[in-house]
Amino acid sequence: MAEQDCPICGQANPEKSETCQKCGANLYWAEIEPGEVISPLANKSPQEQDEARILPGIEDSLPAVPAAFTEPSAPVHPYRLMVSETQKNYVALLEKMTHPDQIQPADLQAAAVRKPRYLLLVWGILLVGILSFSLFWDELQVGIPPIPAEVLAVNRSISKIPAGAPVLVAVDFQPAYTAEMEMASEAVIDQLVAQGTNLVFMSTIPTGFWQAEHLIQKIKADRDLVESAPVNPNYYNLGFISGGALGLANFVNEPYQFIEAQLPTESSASTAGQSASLGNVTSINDFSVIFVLTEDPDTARDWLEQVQPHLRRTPLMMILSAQAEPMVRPYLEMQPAKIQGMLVGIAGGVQYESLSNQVQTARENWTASVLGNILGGLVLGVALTAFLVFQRWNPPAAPAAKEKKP
Amino acid sequence: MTQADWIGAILGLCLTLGVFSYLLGDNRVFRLVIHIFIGVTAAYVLAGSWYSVIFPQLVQPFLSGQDFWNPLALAGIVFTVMLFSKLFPRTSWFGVPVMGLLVGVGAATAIGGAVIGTVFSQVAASIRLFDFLKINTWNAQVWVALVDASLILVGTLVTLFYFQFYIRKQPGSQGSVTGWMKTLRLVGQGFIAVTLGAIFAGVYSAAVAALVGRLATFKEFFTLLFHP
Amino acid sequence: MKQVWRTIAVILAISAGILVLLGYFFDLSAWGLDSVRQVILRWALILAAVALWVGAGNLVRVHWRKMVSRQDGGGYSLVTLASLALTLVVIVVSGPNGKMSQWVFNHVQIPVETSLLALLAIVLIYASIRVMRRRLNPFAIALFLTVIILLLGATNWMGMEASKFSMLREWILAVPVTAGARGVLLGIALGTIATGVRILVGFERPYEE
Amino acid sequence: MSFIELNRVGIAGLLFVLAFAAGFLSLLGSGKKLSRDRLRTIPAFSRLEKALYQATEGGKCIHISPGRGGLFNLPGAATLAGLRFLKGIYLSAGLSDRPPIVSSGEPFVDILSTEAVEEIQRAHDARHIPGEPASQLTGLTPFSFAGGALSAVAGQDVTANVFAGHFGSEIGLMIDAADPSGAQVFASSENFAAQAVLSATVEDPILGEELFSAGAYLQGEPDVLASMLIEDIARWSLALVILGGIVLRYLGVI
Repeated sequence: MAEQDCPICGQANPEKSETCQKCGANLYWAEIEPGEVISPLANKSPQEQDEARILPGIEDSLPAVPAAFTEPSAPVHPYRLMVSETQKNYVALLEKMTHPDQIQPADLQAAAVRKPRYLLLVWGILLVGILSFSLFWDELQVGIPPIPAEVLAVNRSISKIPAGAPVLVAVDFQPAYTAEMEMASEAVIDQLVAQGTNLVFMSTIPTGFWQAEHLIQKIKADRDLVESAPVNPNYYNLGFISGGALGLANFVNEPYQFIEAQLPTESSASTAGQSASLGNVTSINDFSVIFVLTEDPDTARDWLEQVQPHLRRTPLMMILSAQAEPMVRPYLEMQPAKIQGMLVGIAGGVQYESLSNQVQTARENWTASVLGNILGGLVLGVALTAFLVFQRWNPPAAPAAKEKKP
Repeated sequence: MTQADWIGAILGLCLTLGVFSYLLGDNRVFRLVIHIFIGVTAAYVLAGSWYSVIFPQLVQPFLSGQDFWNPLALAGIVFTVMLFSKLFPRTSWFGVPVMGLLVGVGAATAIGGAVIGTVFSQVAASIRLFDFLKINTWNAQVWVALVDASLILVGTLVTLFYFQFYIRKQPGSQGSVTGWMKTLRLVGQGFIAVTLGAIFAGVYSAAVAALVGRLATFKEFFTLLFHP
Repeated sequence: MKQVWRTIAVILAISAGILVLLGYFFDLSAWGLDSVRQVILRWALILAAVALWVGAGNLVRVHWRKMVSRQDGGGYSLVTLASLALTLVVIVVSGPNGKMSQWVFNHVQIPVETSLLALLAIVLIYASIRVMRRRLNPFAIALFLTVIILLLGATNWMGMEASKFSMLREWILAVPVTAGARGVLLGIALGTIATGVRILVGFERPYEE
Repeated sequence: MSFIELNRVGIAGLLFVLAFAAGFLSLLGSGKKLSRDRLRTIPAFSRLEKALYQATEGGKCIHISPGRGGLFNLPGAATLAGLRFLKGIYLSAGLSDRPPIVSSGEPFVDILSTEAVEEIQRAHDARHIPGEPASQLTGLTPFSFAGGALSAVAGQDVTANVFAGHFGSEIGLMIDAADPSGAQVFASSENFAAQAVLSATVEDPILGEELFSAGAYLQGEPDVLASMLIEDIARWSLALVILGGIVLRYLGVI
């Protein structure tokens, strides 16, 4: 006659007995056999079961999405035992967690090891090496790109500005983009300085004040280098307008209020640079031209949404980083155009320098910049081709065929 | 170059090499340079905001007595104190009204900018793409422009539909889109990939320009060093 | 008291928000509300600048605590606090447009920040290759093909006539990029309006304690 | 000024916002049960849920950054969306013995992140290491923010990084810093430069408008689910307006 062991004290009892003869425990629990409980993962393929676990490869680990969050299909409950599979797994895991050396799942172990990155170092040395080589080898020259209409428009507008007329220059780029933005804008600002215009600098970035001073210093230094006629730029540095687009909206409504707040008074140590005659600037339209120097498409859009609608005669020109061009170009090609002239990156600087023939900063670095772009394109092209060919020969394992739901 | 310029150039080059040491892995030199940089930028941001905004527009009107009894300026001072109370957990509750005001104004500028600046201007630009008056001139260039305009219109709409969230669920489908909506989203995804690819090329070009600028500074320094 | 303060915050958020929003659609000077709106916007501008000082206060407090409690990286915190204090002293002593202020900006801020962006040129290509290895679906292929065309089409190579790449580059920027950007922008605008509406109807209150 | 003279764009704008708000409130008030099962699958959110459970079970932690968008305009809306990400993740992973690390790059973002985390810690009795700040402001400019956050991204115990909010191209440095330690990366932004970088360097990028849907996918929150349905309706309405406008232009009406 088959016997059944008491789950509490292990005493052997006759099959039919309800309670244990030794400790009196209810033998009802003994009837359940392990594995008889139907688990929510039962009807899935072994690979799907493994993927559904939190810690793939660990048999007893929890299903990735606990029962409370699974699809609201009919919940599967054990028929007799009131402990669900999930709770049983929790118990098993808690026991394992009290012995940490047993639980070292593969993917958590991987997080502790730091992989050295030789490929990154090799690519860095290659790129820096080629760019340095092209900078030092002056004979290597790449042709100047054809001059687009928007660059010619900038030159036309500047040549019409009378001496002493106020020109607003928004220095809205982060210090990280100093190299690119100064190569793009130096020829334009140098021409404005040479024509004796009143430059009014401002910025919606806190470090904009010192960025504008750096740009002016660079123009003076480059003029001294080429021993051309030294010119003392007549400029006024308003500094930082806070609040981004809000600040612009406020500046457009009352430019004179912001300018007065920045005027040098006896007691103030405000950011007044050299003073320029700004008495006649009461509205945004009193500026002859507005230049916006920025690398951020959002900043360019702030100027187009907050300032451009208020302009009547004053042209709005943008000198952009290469990363902002795709988002701002549509505003140039709109009918009617919201921007009247545009320079983009070092290419824009090179194009403008070929018109004004004064500054050559962008031209000196143009070849290296083009080589850097082409090298990046080639490396990506080779990598893409290699991985496509590799994928063609070793197609990723097709996912297991879906079992038909009962 | 003056002596200060020489010292500055050498300091700049050392800091540049410190940043590029990141290629060897996250190391102490790189962290040291970054932490110097964080302190210096914070100082310039504080100085820029003080000299350009806080002093001329908040402090100076009070010192000169001009705004001493102006209730609106006084409210500005109270809000400033409320904002500083956010610095400490114990007094943080005192700053809740000013954060409420700023979040409300922020939400309004977001909606206003989105409706007028983006939705209306982009919809108007999409409509204005088609200049039918010129069509009867049978000029080849006009037809090319019309084909381009149609491509832009289709691209705009399929990109917009790519982001459709609610779908008519097929039994047994794991939330994947099926039928004509799937084709629409695939084309939309193509346009998004081309757009983001173009911007990524611009980001890389800007980064290469910065690298060229740094290397040009190296060249200038060594040229002056060996050929004064 | 805190509950009253919270109610004031909700009222301020909704009323100021609606007033500023109406200013986008109508000229409020007819109802005399334009000046109130201008005052609210000026408060927001000044508080945006004041917030930079609150942020710096948080920065200093985090680094001070790390330094004092000798946590991992406490030495670096000392470096940050020292460079912050030293730079502030230089700017205050020599004045914002003084030589020393500009010297530190020219020889510390610009070199480090430009180098970090230059580092990005190297890191972006490496990270892109890593993604190609792990996931090469149609989206990634279209994206990288566009990047390759635009980088190779940056100009005519070695004086050659404008290469086919640069004509293709101009068309890509003019048509598919304009379409894709417009579609994504409209989607973001809808998400922005939804987020803003939840704030203005008082359903979402991130400012509450 | 009579009502009619008010400019037409203003009226259209106000009607658009009012329609949006009315749709949202009526949907919420109607008690209609919206469930996230009717949403299309976004692979990144499914992978993010798994990463949250793995971190919680493995005693590791998550690094979240709501960015540097401030409060105003589109970047401000991205900040509010980033805070929904933060709440959704903190509710799931905040109960583990290593609470998530939160970093930000703008003072208002830092203040609102601190309040969101402290509110969850109080409401759900989540674990809080005394003296440890709820959120850290790592830098006041974009690249100093990225530089300061690198140590959190590459942290020893960090198995997943979530960047959700307004970023610029500096997000490329933060994404790359997660590579050596093998940590997973989930990224989303409304800024196009950041979207371009994260779509080329992250396996499952969360693009454009999907940034604003975190509350629905992670927590199934009814207000976000309702907003998303209204967005879908507005999407088709805009398409009809564009097509209708072109037809009217063809007929010479506009």
